[in-house]
Amino acid sequence: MKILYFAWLREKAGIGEEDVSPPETVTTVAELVEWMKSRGGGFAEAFANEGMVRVAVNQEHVQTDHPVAAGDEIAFFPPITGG
Amino acid sequence: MKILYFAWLREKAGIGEEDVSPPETVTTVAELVEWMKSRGGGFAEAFANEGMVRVAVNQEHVQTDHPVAAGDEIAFFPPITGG
Amino acid sequence: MIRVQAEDFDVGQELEKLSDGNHGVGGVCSFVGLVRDIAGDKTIEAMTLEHYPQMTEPALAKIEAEAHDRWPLEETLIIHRYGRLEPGDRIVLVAAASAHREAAFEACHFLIDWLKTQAPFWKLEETPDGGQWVDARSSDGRAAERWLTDKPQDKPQDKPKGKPNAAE
Amino acid sequence: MIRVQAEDFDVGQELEKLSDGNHGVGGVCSFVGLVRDIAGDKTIEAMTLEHYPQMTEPALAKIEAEAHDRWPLEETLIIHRYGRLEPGDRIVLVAAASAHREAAFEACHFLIDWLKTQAPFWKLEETPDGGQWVDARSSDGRAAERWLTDKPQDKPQDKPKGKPNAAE
Repeated sequence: MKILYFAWLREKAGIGEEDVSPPETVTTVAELVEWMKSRGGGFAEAFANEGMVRVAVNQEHVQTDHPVAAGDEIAFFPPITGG
Repeated sequence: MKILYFAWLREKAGIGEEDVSPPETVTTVAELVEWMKSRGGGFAEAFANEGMVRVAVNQEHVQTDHPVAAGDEIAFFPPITGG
Repeated sequence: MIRVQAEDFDVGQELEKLSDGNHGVGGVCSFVGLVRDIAGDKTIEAMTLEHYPQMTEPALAKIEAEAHDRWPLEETLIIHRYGRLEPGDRIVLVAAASAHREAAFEACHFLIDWLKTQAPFWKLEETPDGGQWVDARSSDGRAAERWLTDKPQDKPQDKPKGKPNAAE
Repeated sequence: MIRVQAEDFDVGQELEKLSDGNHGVGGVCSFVGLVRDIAGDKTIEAMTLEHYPQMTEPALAKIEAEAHDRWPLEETLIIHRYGRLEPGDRIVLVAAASAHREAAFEACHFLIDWLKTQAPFWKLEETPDGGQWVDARSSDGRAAERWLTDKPQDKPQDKPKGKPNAAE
């Protein structure tokens, strides 16, 4: 699956975009976030305060119980400050 | 005093502007309107439905108990439809 | 800023002036009123706006001052045309510039609502049946009246919660 | 109409398009958001808007469609810029054209409130202390949430009382 990071999540993760292949046990956004954190370093830092992280799966805002699967585009970002 | 008429009041009165010298007993807008009506013709018609007549004395919206005096500019018009 | 004129106006240019050189402005809300080609079930060929010249500018100035009393505004604008206008023509432009968008929206809404009942203009519509003076609408009266009781929601002492940012 | 672009836009020209050739439009309400030079007690030298390109247009289209579902609108417009902007620069333009002014005002207000929480943009402010990502404000969340419960006040079945006229 393709992961995108925006704003300070991008800065903390140290990367804007990557392709990842988490283990099969990762089936939801919440599980993906746990796995992300387990990678340590910037990723652990980016997801340290999960309350500040929003997620979109295939360009749709979703909650953390939303399923994720191979081929999805998953974006992590802070609360939006558009307009 | 100077009297101005606008919109359909002007059309009914048949005049846009006139100088009048009502008797001394006319001291309020209401009394002026009564005197206007007594002049008959288009004036009586213009003021036939007093509920539809608004008035400004010296360019300020006022109620019918507002005083009037020589030298005043008194304007009669229907409810405003600006904007 | 107030203008009463027969000529058309350039909306972009007018709005630009509201924030020009003032970097404290975070938002400009504006409303442009246009002549429609229908009114109820009648076709409108044209509309003539009559006004009371000696009173119009003082009335608009009063409406503008009232807006500044109620909201923290950087600048406001009222341009009202008179004379004969055709469908699609601009009649009026009102705008409010503020640091904060709520104040800009509320003040702009207030300006147009009060113009409808306080600015000495009268509209004569040309229909296939002849000229017809437009009746005041009770909905316009109610729209204006709500501002008599509503309190501004964005006064300085009641700013948005949370850290302000440079974009409003 | 939706546009996401780095370049500036011409407000007058853009608003003109909303009613061009459509004489059913009685009013156009618009909001322009600008970069301010202060945020709280900090001086802002510039602001960089980052966005999520693959998601931005769909998100804006969804916000626009939602406005059309809620109000009787002739046309709407959202233009949102990205990239580096300086104080006084325009960030965003939203506008709604309708036969009636209440619908235009409410829809325009809705568009900007929802943009603030639904459109995937993030602002980085350049201050004398360095770059700082702008925190979302709880007031923006509340402003957006009110539209979840508020019913439009000018749906076709609930038109203004009194005879309509050609100017709104």
